Amino acid sequence: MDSPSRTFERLTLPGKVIFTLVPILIALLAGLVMAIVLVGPFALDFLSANLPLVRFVVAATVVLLMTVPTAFLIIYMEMKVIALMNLRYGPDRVGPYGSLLSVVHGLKVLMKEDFTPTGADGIVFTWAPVVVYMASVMTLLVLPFAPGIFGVDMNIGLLYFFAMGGLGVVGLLMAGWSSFNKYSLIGGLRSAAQVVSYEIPLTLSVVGIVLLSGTLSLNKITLDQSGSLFDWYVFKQPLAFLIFMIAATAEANRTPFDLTEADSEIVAGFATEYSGMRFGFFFFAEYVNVFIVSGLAVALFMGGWNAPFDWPFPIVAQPDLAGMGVGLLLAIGLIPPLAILLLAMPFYLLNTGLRFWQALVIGFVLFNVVAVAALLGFAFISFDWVVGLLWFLMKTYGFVFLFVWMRGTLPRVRIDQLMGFAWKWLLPAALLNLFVTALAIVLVTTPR
Amino acid sequence: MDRALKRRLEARFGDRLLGPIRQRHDETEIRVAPGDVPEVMRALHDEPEFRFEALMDLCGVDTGSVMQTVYHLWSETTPDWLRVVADGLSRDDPRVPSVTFLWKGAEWQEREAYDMFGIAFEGNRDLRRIYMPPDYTSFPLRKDFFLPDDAARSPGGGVRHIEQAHAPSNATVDAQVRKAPTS
Amino acid sequence: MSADLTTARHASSDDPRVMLEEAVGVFAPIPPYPPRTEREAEFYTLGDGEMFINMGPQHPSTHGVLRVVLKIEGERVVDLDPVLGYLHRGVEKLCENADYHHTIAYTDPLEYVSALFNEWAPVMAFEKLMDVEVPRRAEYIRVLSGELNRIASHALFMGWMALDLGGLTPILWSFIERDEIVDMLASLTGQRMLFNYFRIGGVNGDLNHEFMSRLGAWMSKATSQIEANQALLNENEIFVRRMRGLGTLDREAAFRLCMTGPNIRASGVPLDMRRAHPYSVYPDLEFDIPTRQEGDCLARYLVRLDEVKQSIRIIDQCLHDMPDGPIMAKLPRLMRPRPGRAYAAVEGPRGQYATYAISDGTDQPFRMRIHDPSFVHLQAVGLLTSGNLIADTMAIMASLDPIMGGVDK
Amino acid sequence: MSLIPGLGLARGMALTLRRFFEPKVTHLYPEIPAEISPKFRGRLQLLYDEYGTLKCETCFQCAQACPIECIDMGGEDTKGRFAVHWGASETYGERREESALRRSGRTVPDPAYEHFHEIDLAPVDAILDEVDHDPKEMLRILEAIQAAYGCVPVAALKRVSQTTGAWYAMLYGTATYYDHLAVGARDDGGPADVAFLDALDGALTGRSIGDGSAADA
Repeated sequence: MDSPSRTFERLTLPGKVIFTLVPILIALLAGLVMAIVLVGPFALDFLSANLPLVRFVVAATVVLLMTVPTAFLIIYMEMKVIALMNLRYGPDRVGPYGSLLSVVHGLKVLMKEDFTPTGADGIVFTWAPVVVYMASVMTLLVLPFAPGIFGVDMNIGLLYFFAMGGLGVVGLLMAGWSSFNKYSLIGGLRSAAQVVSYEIPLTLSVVGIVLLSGTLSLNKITLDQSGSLFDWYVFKQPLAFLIFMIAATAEANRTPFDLTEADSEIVAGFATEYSGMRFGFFFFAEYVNVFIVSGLAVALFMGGWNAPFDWPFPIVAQPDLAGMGVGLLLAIGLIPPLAILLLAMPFYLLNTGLRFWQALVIGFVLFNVVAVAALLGFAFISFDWVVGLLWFLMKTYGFVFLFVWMRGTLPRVRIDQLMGFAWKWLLPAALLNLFVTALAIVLVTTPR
Repeated sequence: MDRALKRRLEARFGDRLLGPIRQRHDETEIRVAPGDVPEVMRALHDEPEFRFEALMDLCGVDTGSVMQTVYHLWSETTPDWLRVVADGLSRDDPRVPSVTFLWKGAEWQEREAYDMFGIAFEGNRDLRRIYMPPDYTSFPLRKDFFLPDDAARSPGGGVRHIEQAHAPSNATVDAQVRKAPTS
Repeated sequence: MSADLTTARHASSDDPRVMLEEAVGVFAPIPPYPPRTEREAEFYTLGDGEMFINMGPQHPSTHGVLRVVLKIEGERVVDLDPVLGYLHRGVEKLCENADYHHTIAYTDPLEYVSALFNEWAPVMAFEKLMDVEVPRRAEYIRVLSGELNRIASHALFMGWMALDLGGLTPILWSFIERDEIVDMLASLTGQRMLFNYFRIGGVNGDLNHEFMSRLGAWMSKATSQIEANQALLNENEIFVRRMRGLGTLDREAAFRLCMTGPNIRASGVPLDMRRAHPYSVYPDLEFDIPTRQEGDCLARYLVRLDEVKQSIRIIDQCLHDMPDGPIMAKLPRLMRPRPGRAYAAVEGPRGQYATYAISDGTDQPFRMRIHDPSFVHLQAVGLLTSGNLIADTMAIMASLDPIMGGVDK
Repeated sequence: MSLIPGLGLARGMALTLRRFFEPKVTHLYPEIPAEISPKFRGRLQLLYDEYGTLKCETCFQCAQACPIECIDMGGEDTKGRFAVHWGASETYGERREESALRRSGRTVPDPAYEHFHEIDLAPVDAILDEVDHDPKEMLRILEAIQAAYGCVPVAALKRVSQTTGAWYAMLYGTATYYDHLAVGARDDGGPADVAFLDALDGALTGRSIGDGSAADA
């Protein structure tokens, strides 16, 4: 007789996996069932009593998870777009058209040594990237992506947004101060001066919108712009839009205002001494900042998730699923096999070299593609938020492209020009815009 | 060759020149004593018949017996280069007045000549080594300097690191001092 | 920051902050020996609120391995002290130990951006020593390839200028421009960068079909391509505002600083060796010497752009006037010029490249002085920068266009 | 700068956007190898024939021609085959070991020849000037030297080698091959081996060799 260990060793690899996993899965499932039975009712009661909290936790998790692919996408976009403008090909080896290169970058950053330089203030040095990253992630919470798709509809959303955006400077200052490096120090101080200066025209430029819409909630401001294309605030507040874009570029530390990490002057600014995933956090935060600044511009000026024009052919598909009864079951059971067969047939008949099961696999893949497309189309037609999200992302990435495009074109400004521009030009212009807007509102709304 | 320039130079500096003015191709060469360099240079720079405004090159030369500093000047008044050679600096303690009072740009060239030949330019505010490390002791372009890794000259010595400091006045080194190449 | 980095070490040796700085082993720019000169003592003494910052030798925008110690007060540069020698190879000494032909291979990599001019000056000096008459065809080929190299060098200058000001794109467009020229020269000379093409008494090889076809294809589009690229910077408000009025040098100061080349021409002095001391076949060619009166960084940039157009004119004339004939003078195999001295200067893309050669009658030069314009121009950075901002240091340094290979020799 | 502020920036942005759609110029290197001009002087490689035999005959002509002595034929590659040592001129610029110098055909001050008498080289120079330092006239030069001195002194051979650029070994071989040329006969007596040992001793203790009179400069 073989001992149990010998028996296990004689199994194939899939056998071993199944043999190991099945008991574990059964145990976990049993535990889950037990947990649901025991604490389920209380948990449900608790959750239903605190729905806003649940919403917040879910939103925070989603937002935190969302930042990573967003940053990856924007990093790839930046590499590729600037490369194409430079008449290069850019990334083209990893993945289709090099699209996985930023993922590889992320992995590389994870694997690199994460060291603290001699003489640095360890605690501040370690927490600085976290502060920067959290500041940019927390701003995402109030961004209205689509009707009903937002973290929290705060009535002081805009204020919260700017407050959290300003918090990032603290992290940059911490990084600059704790790195024990003069380049980092200069970078940190530059970022403090720059962000604090540009915060003022940035905030003042949107006060006109607040006056027009009468609310600070980003969701309500977006709703206020629904209707036609000309309800967008960019047409009512063009000067404010210009000021906002310039100031937002400075807020996000992007070219031509990327003085905090001016590589030709102060090596990498506050990030000079950082390596590994700490640097990765700075890196991610920068690109998430680009995304949220673009998102804010869209929400405030470009109508948020509102479509620029009405869909000319209104299709309303509201299939009465419950009314179909047994037919639904039949449809679910019959349509997939029939469709797979139908899609597989041409390949099997036309290509004699193909076995039947191979044709079936092709058919299955094709069916999945078709089904997903159909589902998306159905969602697009029947749910508002899918359309809204699509429009929002399209506009936002349009702005991201604009930022990348500017980076590919413009040289950097000097620090005195930067500050002079903020205080001598942008601030008076923002005040003028605010004054004119207020005057117009008073003139229009005052009963004659 | 600009004969008129030669006449002008002879008329102006006749007694100060060491030896005759030589001319070859588009070059005119005068030799002066090191002490006369400031006056001669100022005259060449300021006086309207010369107006040698641009100092094109400044270098040191070790002839094996004496040191020289060589200045190449350019002027709009003549198509020739004017070469002023401050001749006869002693090899043990070469000293020559600096021309930085006329050309600020000569500062680094004088530093280079100091670094390579040990010529002290009196009046240069910043006369320190420019290429070699500060703790370097010898002057590489002198003719008694030998390449430390020159195995042909140092039997059994092998290849030494080129940055190794060594003093040419050292007794063991003296035996291998390289003389000026001759025909 | 844990330790106060703004403390000078000379201040007091028992200062705990200084001791900490030494204990953690952080590199301090203050030299560990007593000051050697008046100027060094003055520079390495900190005033109130000033600090040193050490830039290079591994800094992204010091054009090689230059180290600059900046004394700054906030963002303002009070003074700076360039430290050279990180790329010093002792080429002059090596040339004294090589025979006349071999020196060309040593002077070639001095300034790797415009290697042909580094060959041209010594070759001309040796020809003077030997009293060699260079065939006219060889002179035309030299001028042709030299002007091509000048355009390649200026193209790179434009890109670097923009890169030091933070623009990412122009450097890559410049490299496209340069690549075409460099490929062309590779088919003429056999190498892309360190050509080793000029010989005493002529050139290494005659024009060939591949070179001519590449040159023809490039000439047909060169002007339009260069002008298209310029639109990115010349009209850019950010670029122009940063460059205008920065680092201004007037005529007298330019002469005092021994400037040559485009840097002095930007101050209104039409000093160009090709006209001031005509050599080769330049007297027969028609071209203008572009000058500007302003003397600031923008003028230095624009003068170089204008020079590119003049170079294209010269190339055009060279192609039309190129005579037939030999490309090498008849020379003995081993050169032993009679004792004498020769000074030869050529106008390179950065200024005057000159060689002062002394022959003692042997087959090796007795003394070979190599004059490099970058070396002379780099010392102007300190004068032009003090009082400006850190970012201006880069702009001024880039506008003077030093190449560290030439500076350090 | 244009009159309208921001127009220059907009033109620049338009230019980059146009370049965004233009065809790219990057060489896709591993897929499409670079076009190398027939004149290109690249890395040196020794050729092997189809039987795997080295074609190089070790004639050292390449090493002699190399101006900075970056070619050293003494190398072997990782498979134990002969190879060319090559390197950047900067690294190999300082190669001045005697062997490297001699291989490259350069003049090497050699203590081993010191025991041969210093002779008046003026006749040699006259002969060389007559034939324009042409190494192809080797036999004529050597015969003339034989006629002038009554023998072919080694110092004269060295002189011929230095000035014509001919390899010393070739000269020595030529001179010793012909019976009518007497190489290295000494004027005054004394056993050559003793003098040789003296010279070797001098070389090993690092005695100075040069005949330094100052240059006229």
